[in-house]
Amino acid sequence: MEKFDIKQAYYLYYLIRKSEEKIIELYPTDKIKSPVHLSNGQEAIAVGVNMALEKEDIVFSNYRGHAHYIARGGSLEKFWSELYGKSSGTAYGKAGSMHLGDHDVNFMTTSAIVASSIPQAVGYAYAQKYLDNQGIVVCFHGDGAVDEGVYWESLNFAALHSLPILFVCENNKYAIYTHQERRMAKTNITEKAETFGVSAFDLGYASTEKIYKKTLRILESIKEKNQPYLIECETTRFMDHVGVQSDKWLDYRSDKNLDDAIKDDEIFKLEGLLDKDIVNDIQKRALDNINSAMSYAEMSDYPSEDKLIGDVYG
Amino acid sequence: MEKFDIKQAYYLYYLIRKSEEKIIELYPTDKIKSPVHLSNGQEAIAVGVNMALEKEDIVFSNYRGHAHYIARGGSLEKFWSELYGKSSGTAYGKAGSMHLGDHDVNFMTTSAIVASSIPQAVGYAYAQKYLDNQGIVVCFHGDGAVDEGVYWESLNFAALHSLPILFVCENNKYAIYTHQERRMAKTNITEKAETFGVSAFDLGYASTEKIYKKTLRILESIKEKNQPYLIECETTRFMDHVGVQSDKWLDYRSDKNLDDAIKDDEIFKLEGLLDKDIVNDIQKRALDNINSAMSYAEMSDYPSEDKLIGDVYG
Amino acid sequence: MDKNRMISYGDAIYEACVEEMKKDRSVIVYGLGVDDPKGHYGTTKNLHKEFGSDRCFDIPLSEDAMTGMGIGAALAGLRPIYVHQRMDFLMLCMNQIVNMASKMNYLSSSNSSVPLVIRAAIGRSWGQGAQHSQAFHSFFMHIPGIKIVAPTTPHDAKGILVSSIRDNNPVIFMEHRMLYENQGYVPTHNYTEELGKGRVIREGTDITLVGVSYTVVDCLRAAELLSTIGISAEVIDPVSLYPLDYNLIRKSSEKTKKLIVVDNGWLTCSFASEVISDIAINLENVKCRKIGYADSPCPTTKNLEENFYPDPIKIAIEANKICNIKRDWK
Amino acid sequence: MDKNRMISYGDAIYEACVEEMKKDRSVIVYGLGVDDPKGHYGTTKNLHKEFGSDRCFDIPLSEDAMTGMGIGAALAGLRPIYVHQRMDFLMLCMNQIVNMASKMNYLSSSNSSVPLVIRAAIGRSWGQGAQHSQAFHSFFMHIPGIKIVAPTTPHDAKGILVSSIRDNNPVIFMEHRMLYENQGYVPTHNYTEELGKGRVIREGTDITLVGVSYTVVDCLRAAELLSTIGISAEVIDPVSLYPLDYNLIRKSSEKTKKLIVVDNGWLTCSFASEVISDIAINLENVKCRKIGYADSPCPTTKNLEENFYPDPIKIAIEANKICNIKRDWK
Ligand SMILES: Cc1ncc(C[n+]2csc(CCOP(=O)(O)OP(=O)(O)O)c2C)c(N)n1
Ligand SMILES: Cc1ncc(C[n+]2csc(CCOP(=O)(O)OP(=O)(O)O)c2C)c(N)n1
Ligand SMILES: [Mg+2]
Ligand SMILES: [Mg+2]
Repeated sequence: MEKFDIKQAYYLYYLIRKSEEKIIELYPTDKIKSPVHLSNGQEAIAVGVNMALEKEDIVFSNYRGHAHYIARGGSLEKFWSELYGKSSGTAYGKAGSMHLGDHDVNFMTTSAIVASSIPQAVGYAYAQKYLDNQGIVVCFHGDGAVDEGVYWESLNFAALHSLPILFVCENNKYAIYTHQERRMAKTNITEKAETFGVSAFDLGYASTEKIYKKTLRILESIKEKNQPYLIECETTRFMDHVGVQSDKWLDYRSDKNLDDAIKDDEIFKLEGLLDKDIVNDIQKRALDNINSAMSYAEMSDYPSEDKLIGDVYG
Repeated sequence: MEKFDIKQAYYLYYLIRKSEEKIIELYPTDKIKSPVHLSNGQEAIAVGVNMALEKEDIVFSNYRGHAHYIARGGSLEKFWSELYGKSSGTAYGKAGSMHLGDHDVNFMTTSAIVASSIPQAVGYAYAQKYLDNQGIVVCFHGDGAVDEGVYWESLNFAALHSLPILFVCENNKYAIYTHQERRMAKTNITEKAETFGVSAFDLGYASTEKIYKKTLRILESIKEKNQPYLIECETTRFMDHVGVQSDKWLDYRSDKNLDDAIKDDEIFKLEGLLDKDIVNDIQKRALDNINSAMSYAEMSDYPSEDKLIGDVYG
Repeated sequence: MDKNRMISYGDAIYEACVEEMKKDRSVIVYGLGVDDPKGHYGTTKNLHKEFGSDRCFDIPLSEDAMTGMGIGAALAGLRPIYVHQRMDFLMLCMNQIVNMASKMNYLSSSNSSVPLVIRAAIGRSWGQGAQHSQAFHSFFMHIPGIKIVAPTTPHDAKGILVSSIRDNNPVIFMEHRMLYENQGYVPTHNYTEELGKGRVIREGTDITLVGVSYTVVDCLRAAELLSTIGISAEVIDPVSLYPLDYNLIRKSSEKTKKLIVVDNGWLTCSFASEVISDIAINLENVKCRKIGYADSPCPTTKNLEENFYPDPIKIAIEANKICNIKRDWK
Repeated sequence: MDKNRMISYGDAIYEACVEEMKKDRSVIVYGLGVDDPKGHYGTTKNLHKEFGSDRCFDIPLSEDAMTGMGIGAALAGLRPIYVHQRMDFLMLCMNQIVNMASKMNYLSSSNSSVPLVIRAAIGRSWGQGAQHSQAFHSFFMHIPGIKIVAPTTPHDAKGILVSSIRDNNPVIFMEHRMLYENQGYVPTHNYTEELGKGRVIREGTDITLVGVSYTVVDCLRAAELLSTIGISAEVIDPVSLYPLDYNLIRKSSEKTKKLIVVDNGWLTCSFASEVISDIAINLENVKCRKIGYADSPCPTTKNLEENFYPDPIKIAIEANKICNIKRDWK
């Protein structure tokens, strides 16, 4: 079992948090050319899981993918350029925040249709097994995705073919403003998964370290036992579903829960585990990286007009 | 608890069996104008469940619906006319065997797309509850339908809204020629249903009487507790998936299982419970009814040409 | 009756809904977020409070089952309205719409009609990208047994929604995100608009422009531009796409002998193709053109997105070309 | 090379599949019943025995996930072929095809292509009814990022399937149940047909008939009938519907000045509308007509079903009418 690298965890956590804070800052200027679904509050899952991955593993995420992409080690230059709608982005700005994708880090193009990448992740895992490739597929999804029938079709197929895939359910309890209990007769996602043949663990509100360690162990099990797994992590979305505002004014979820979660912010816990000097160094490094990526994006060109009808066919 | 009316059960069973045997006999003449999916071997479920229903209950079935329609007390004249493609059928012959439907007996138009009537049944149940109507919805489906994601979406919604619906899974183990174990990582349909909030019972290979009694009890529970239920009945399809032949020659399922099932035929068990005279009477009555319905159908007209584009809009 | 009562397209939809819900207890509304604080651009706002949570309710993310559920409820005599935040999500509902809803009346020889309304918004607006901006009216026009409407004005939005709710068939009610805020005259009383009737919303003599939903607005602006160089464009809002008021478009095209269909979607096998083929079959010597989305998914970045969509200038340039009048804008 | 080697359409498909599976281990085949004793009209028969059950496998009834699965496998470098017993079932796959497969290449700036073939059979034949007989080529033509082919002859079936498998894009391969038994010359060697190239399969001078899949056969028979009254019909088989060989149809229409498109589906917003609108936009004075399914779901009973479909006689009568030659069949 590898040791948990707190510095690296804090670096990634801080990098994600500050990147999204920059987005919040910048958003009113309209320089960012797409809707954004922020991960604030949910970063522990992205950081913990991604730190456990190998280079050859493959990540499927969704429209709420900033944290996953950054934690995966994606290029900040491409990330910011894509948000700016620039040709130096992951896809010339044609994809935007909702469709990040980068082959350099095995980060698959994300979708804004809930649950629609999940069967793709399963198919990718089928190919990995068929081709005898090493990489394991990791598929992040929300609790809302679990409502979709395709989710259960996908789990069944993954179990039927004993595929090397880890599903990671980021349960922030909400699909937009609708609580899980208003959507599911039973909210026992892991129990359901077990009856479909996927071994599943509910980690509750877990620390980055716990998520990291559990993921490591499960990845080993996947390799040994050749079977799919699911982990469910509870978490809290700090901001509105989409956009850069708090959604407290909508008064649809109890303030207390949200306030408690914000008070309980994992980023401060990680920070508390490190010397002040180290924290300062890490913060500086992260901010430098963000700033230079943003300048790079600022200075990049918009895509040329011919890009509109380029790439339609491969 | 109402007593099980063996005579009525045998009458319905015999009526269904002989109707389908007539179809087999007639099929080579090409008088029947559509593919047929026979229920031979599976009749106990149709008879047991339907005998427990009240007039106001609503039945959803599928393309393998002859037994359900006849057991529900549907008109043999309309049934045969529809198979003959005649204007006196349930839908002028435009529907055919795969799409039987008859409002007179609350038998909803069936679909040839697997599982596609299931959410409709749930919606009907929603309306029944909303309108404070008495009738409970009964939804027959195969084990193949359970593979579809929409099945789980439907169960979830039924449980979430505590709807008055009974799902009846006719598990003949096959979807066409594919065994359940080749399609499902876990074949525990009732366990899955329970995790989705639907109380479920696996009756195994049950007699008509057992199915009848269990259905009666569950219908009472539905009324009392206002919640959906599922019963799963194991059964064996005697014939090919579609058409009027045996499918033994395809050699995809063990002959022994099929032979045992045919030897174990419920119709002889019911017959054995009755006096010979009564059996003769019932058989004669059933055959008379079938024969007169067939003559009626024979003599009816084909639909007029304007029926082609009639009924497209309501 | 206040002839000057201006309300928004979104409010017109809300009003139609409330009026019908008051008149008829069988009308229910459901969809993702319909009872949330935003109430789908205000169109469903607080309906659950006014009519109860069994008449207006949120649902799980289960588009396939929820479409079937609505069909089933309609078969039982309700008149459900299923609201979608984006038309793109209808791709998850195609089996129930195409294979089921459209065929129930036929297969039941008119015993089981499906009075279901499916509201769906075209999501276009800044940066919505490839999966939140699509319009699929051409799909639904293709399928017998379905009706589809696409009102542009608040007035038609109200009247045609009332008619759609009362219609005994599955009706796709196509909205457009960029129309919700548009203001227009809407009577306070309850009224209907006939499905299958279009409108000439601007008269002209030189060329006929036919739009769909938001592109009707584009056509009107193009007509303004064209008028400055002396070209008189007639603009048609079909309102209802199926049934479609072919006669109205034929009459106008017969008069102007020039037709541009500005579709609100891709062009191959489209509404635009349909209208032009109808003209080609039934009239002679009408010059026809189509304009629509670029032949690509919708890009997110602004400068490409602008080129992706039709706009008044593109329309006016094309119109000028086929009118062949050698004048030019300065 | 045996110039007289006649094999069936079904066998031609089988042959293309086997050849490509032998050449390229990344080609896999899956779908309901592909490894069952009947092997989808023989087209997949025993592939699982020849190539192993990881290269040819049966699946659960989960069309939505199984489409996404194929896309995912394609993203990982495989070339999956997903086989459907009926095209109607594609309505369950629309989200993955329209919202996902068609957009992956674009959204990944060509890093993630989707070399997936989706084979789907139009189920027409006696009594298949409303849900087992539909054709949806017009839907797929509408969506950028998807290709769709519909071969009619065994020769094209083989060549265009080979090309479809090698193509780096999602290709819908539309088959027709009434074609599987048809015999035709098919070379033994491995060859390709270019997607986007159509064929004049019968030359003529008076009128152009364009079919799709099985209606090409209807057109050929109609041409025979017409020849007996001295009308010379040119028959075009587009083979590939998107990309479509517009030029071929234009050239023929320019020559004959008369065009009937006989679609294999409903007519509103259809392939037929598309072709005729293209002619209307690009040529002058071509008389155009469309023929297709009746404007209803497909009825089961024989006498109505016969009227539902286009047939050689209907086509010939329409052709005779627009050729305006005052001769008649006895
Ligand atoms: C198929 C589909 N239905 C509805 C939507 C609208 N929508 C976008 S995000 C979202 C909530 C999804 O919730 P969850 O899966 O829990 O992810 P979260 O946003 O909480 O991270 C919804 C309903 C969509 N994009 N796709
Ligand atoms: C959505 C869909 N997929 C595939 C088919 C083809 N098909 C027809 S019946 C059938 C088997 C269904 O099995 P099951 O639900 O167990 O019912 P059974 O026929 O055994 O009664 C299949 C795969 C279909 N009609 N619809
Ligand atoms: Mg969530
Ligand atoms: Mg079965």
